[in-house]
Amino acid sequence: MKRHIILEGIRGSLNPFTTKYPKKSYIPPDGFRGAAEYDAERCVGCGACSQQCPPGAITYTDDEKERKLRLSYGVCSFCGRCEEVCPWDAIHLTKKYELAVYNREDAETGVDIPFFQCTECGRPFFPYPQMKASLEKVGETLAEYGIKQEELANLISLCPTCSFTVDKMPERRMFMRRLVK
Amino acid sequence: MTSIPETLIGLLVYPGFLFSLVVGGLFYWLYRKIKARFQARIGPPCYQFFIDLMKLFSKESITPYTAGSTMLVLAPILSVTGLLLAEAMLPIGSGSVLEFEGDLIVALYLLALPGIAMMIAGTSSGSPYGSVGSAREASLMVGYELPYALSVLTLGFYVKSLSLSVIVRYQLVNGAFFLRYPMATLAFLLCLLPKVGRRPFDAPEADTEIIGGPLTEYSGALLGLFEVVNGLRWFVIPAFAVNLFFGGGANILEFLLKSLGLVLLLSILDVIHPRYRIDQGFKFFLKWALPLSLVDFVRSLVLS
Amino acid sequence: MFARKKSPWVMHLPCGGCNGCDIEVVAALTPRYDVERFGVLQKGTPRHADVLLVTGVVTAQVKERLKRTYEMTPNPKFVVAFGSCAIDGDIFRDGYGYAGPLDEVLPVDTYIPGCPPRPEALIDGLNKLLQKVR
Amino acid sequence: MSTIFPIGPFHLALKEAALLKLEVEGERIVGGDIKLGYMHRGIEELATKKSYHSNIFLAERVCGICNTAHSTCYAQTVEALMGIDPPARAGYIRTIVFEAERLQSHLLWFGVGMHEIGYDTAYMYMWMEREHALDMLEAICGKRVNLGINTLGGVRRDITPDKMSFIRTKLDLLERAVRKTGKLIGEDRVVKARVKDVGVLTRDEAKRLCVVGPTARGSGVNIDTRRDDPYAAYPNVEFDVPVEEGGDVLSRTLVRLRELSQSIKIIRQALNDMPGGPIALEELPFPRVGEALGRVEAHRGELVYYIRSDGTNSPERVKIRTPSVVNNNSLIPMMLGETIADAPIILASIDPCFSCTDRVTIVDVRKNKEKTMTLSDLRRGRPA
Repeated sequence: MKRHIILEGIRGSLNPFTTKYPKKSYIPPDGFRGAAEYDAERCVGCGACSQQCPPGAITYTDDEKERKLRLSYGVCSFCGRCEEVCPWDAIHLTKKYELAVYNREDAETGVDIPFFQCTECGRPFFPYPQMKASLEKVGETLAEYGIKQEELANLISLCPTCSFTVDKMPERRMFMRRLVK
Repeated sequence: MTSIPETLIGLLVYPGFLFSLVVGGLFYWLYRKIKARFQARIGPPCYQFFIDLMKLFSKESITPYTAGSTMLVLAPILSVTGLLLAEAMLPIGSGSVLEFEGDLIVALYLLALPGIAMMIAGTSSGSPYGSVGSAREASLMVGYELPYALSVLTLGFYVKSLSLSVIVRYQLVNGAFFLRYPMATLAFLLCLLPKVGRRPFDAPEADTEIIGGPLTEYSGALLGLFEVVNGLRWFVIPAFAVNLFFGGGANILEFLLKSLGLVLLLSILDVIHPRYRIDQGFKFFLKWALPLSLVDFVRSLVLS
Repeated sequence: MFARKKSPWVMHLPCGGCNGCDIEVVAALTPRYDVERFGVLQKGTPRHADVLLVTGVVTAQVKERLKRTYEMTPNPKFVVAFGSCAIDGDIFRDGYGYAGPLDEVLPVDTYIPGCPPRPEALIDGLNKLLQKVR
Repeated sequence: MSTIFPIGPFHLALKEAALLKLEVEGERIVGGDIKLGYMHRGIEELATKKSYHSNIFLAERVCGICNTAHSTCYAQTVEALMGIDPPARAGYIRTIVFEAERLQSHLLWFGVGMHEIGYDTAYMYMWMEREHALDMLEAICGKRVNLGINTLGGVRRDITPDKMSFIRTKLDLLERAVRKTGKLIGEDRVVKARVKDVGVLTRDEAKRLCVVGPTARGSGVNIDTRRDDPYAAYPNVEFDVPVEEGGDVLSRTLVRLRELSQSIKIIRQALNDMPGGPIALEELPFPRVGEALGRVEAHRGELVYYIRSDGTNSPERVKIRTPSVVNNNSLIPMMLGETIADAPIILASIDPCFSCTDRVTIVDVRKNKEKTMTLSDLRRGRPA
C-alpha cells in the first residue's frame, strides 16, 4: 500500500527536481512577458501606451523641456497591452523578472522625449520625434497635392498661440485653403 | 560515585546537553534532509538547526497579554530539564552519569515531561489553537503512554531489574531484545513517533489545522527553548530505544550508528504517511500498539 | 547578523489579491524552487515569523488585520511586498476597495514587482532583503 | 458549552484571507459562520469605469487560479454583445489553454488537499507535476499565472508547430503523473481514512444548495457547462463528464482525478484537429446597446458573466457569479458533526476561492468587538 510513495521517494531522492536558480539564472522561453522597456531610439512620445494601459501604470508629465514617460513596475500588470498598441514598435516586454528593489520609486523605467520649440516664441510645446515622424508619414501624401514638406514644417513648428497670432493668420488661412482643395 | 563537577560536566557537556544538542541537531537536520530528498527537493544545509537556534535566541520574546506568564516560561524549561535528566540516566557508550536502581522508571516518566510541558504551554498561552493543541496532546498521550510503558516494563520484568545499565549489560551478553520481543519493540517504535512529534501522529502540532498548536503564542527565546527540546529529543528518544531494545553500544560510535539507523527509520515513516486525525490516532494505539505490547508483556511474565 | 541571514522564517499574508501571487509563493516552497535550501520555512503564526510576505492589494477590510499582525510579530521583523498589487495596487487601484499601497500601512523593506512575480523573483527578492540585514 | 474556533483570516490552510468561525464542543463542530470580505476589491464597480478591452485584464485578475476561465467568459460575453464570432483557430487555442489551466488548477487542488491532511510528500509531488502544466502555459502565453491569452474577437498568441510538440511532450509527462496520482491517493489507507465519509453532501442537499462543478458532480448531480452549453471548441471534441455518487470528500477527489485525464484527452484532440486561419478578428464592431449573459465551466464549477451595455466604451453593469459563491454555502452543512481536524480538508474539498467571491459584499470596517475568542486574542493587548 505504501509501495508507490516509496518508489516515488527513491526516484525523487536520486534526481531532485530543484533548479539551481541563484547560481544558474533561469532563461524564460520566447514570448515571456517580463518587465517592459522603452526603446529610446524609436519612442516618439505619443503616449498611446499610457492611454491603453489597463492598470494605468504608464503616465507622462510634461515640463519645460521634455515629456517624461514613466512606467511604474509597482502598478504594471505585465499584460503586454502597451507592446500591442504602440504604433512605433518602441516598447517591448523583456525577459527580465528579477525586479526586487528597496524603494518603491526605484521600480520604474521610462524615457524622456525632448520637446520641439516654437520657432517664433521659443516655447516648447510638442514632442520633437513625434513631429518628425508624423512629418515623414504625412509628407509623402501631401506631396501629391503639391504641398512641400518644408511648408508644412514651417506651419506646424509654431506653437498654438503663435500660429493664431495676427501676423501669421493669413499665411495659415492660405495653407488651409489649399489643403481643403 | 562521581564527584559533583564531574556530574555537572556529564550533565552539561558530554554526554549531556551540549553533545546531545549537537547530535540531536544533526539528526534533526538529517530528518529534514531525508524528507526533502524524498520529496525531490534539495533540503536545508546541515548547520540549519543551529542557525535557527541562534536566530531565535537573538529575537524579542513577546508574552501575550492573555497568557499565564509564569507557566508560559516554565513549560519549555520543564521540557528541557526532563529530557536532560533522562539523558543523563541513559548509558551512552559506556556508563551513564546518574545511575541508580529504578532509573528505568524515572527515565520513562522524565521522557513524558516534554508532552506534559506541551500541554502546559498550550493551555497557558490563552490561544484557542493552543488549547486545542494541548487537548490533542493529552488524548494522544493517553493513547500511547500505556503501550509505551508496558513494552518498557516487559524488559524490566524479564531481567528482574529496573536499572537501565543492567538491561544494557544483559543485552551485550545475550543479544539485543528486539529479537526476543519483536512485538514489544514494534509497539515501542510506534510510540516513538508521537514522542518526537512526527507523522502520522503529529496532530498536536498540525500546522494546517491549528497553526502552531501549543507553540502558537511562543516567540523568540522561549520558542528557541522549544527548538532545543526538538533537537534534544531527536537524540534522546532514539537513544532510549537503542539502549532498551537494540543492545545499547559497546562504544560511542556503535551507539551513534544504531541511533542513526533509528532516526532514518522514523524519518522515512514520517515522510510516507499522512496525518491521522486525533481520534484515529488514539484508536490506532489502542487497536495495534496496546495488544502488541500486551502480548509480549504477558510472555515476559511467563518466561521470567 | 549571520544567523538572521540564513534563517528567515516567512509568514505569508494573503490580502485582497487574485491568488496569483499566493500560489507563486507556495510554488516557491515546492520541489522546483525549494526555498528551504536557504533556510526559509513557512510559518502559520506571526509569533514565529521574521519576514512578513504580503501579497495582494490592501483592502479596507484587511488593513486593520495587517497592522495587528505586524504588531504581533517579534522584533526584528521585515516586510516584503510581493507583487504589483501590494506595491501600488495594480489594476485595482481605482476601485473603492483599495486602501492605499502597503507602505502606507506597514514599513516595507523590499518590493518585488510582478503580476505575479516568478518564484525566482521571490528568491531574488529574499536575497536582496537579506543583503540589507546587518 | 461551545467555544468559537476561528480559522483565519490568515491561516495556513487558507491560501487567502477569510475568517471561518466554527462553534466547537471539544473537537466536534456544532455550528459555524463564514465571514468573507477581506479580499473585497470592488471589481464589479471597477469594471464599469474601464474600457471593454481593459476589462479583460481586470476579469483575469478576479482570480489568479482560474484566470483564463474568467477572461474567456468575459470575452465571450462581450463578443455576444458585439455580435461576432472569433475565428475557429482562436476557439481551439482557448480550449487548449482552458484545459491546461484546469490541469494546473486540479493538480494544485490535490496538493493543497493532501497538505491539509498532512501528507506533505504527496503535496510536493502534485506541485512538482503541476510545474509541467505551468511550463506548458508559459510556453503558450508567456506567463505562468494571469495568462492574458484572450482578447476581444480571438486570442493574442498563436500556437506554433514547435510549441505544439513541446506541449505534447509535457502532456505525456502529465499523463504519467495523473496515473501516479491515482495510485498515490487511491491506494493509501490513511488517506482513505481521512477522506472517506467525511463532509457528506447528499444529492438532494446539493440540489437544494445549487452547488456546481466538481462539488455537484461528486454528489451525483450530472451538470457540466462544457457539455450542456458548449463554447469555444468544445462542440468538436469528445470527452466524458465524470460523476460520483458518494457526496463525500473522497468522491469529490475522484471526480477531479478523472477530470484530469479528460483534460489531457481534450488537449490532445484540440491539438490534432486545430484548423488554420487567423487567430483574432482584425476589425471589431462596437458593442450594441443591450445585455448579454455568458457562461463557462470553470475549474470549480459554472461561471456566469452578465454584461449590460449602454453604447459607450465601457460596460454599464458587469455581474459575475463565480462558482465559489454557491459552493461556499455548502460548507457549513458539510462541516456539522465533523471534527476540527476535518474542517480544513472539507474546506479544501470544494476548492473555495475567496478572491472569486469577495466582490459584492459590503465593506465593513467596524472593529471586531465580539466577546468570543477570535484572532484578536492572539494580540498582545486585548481591546478593552
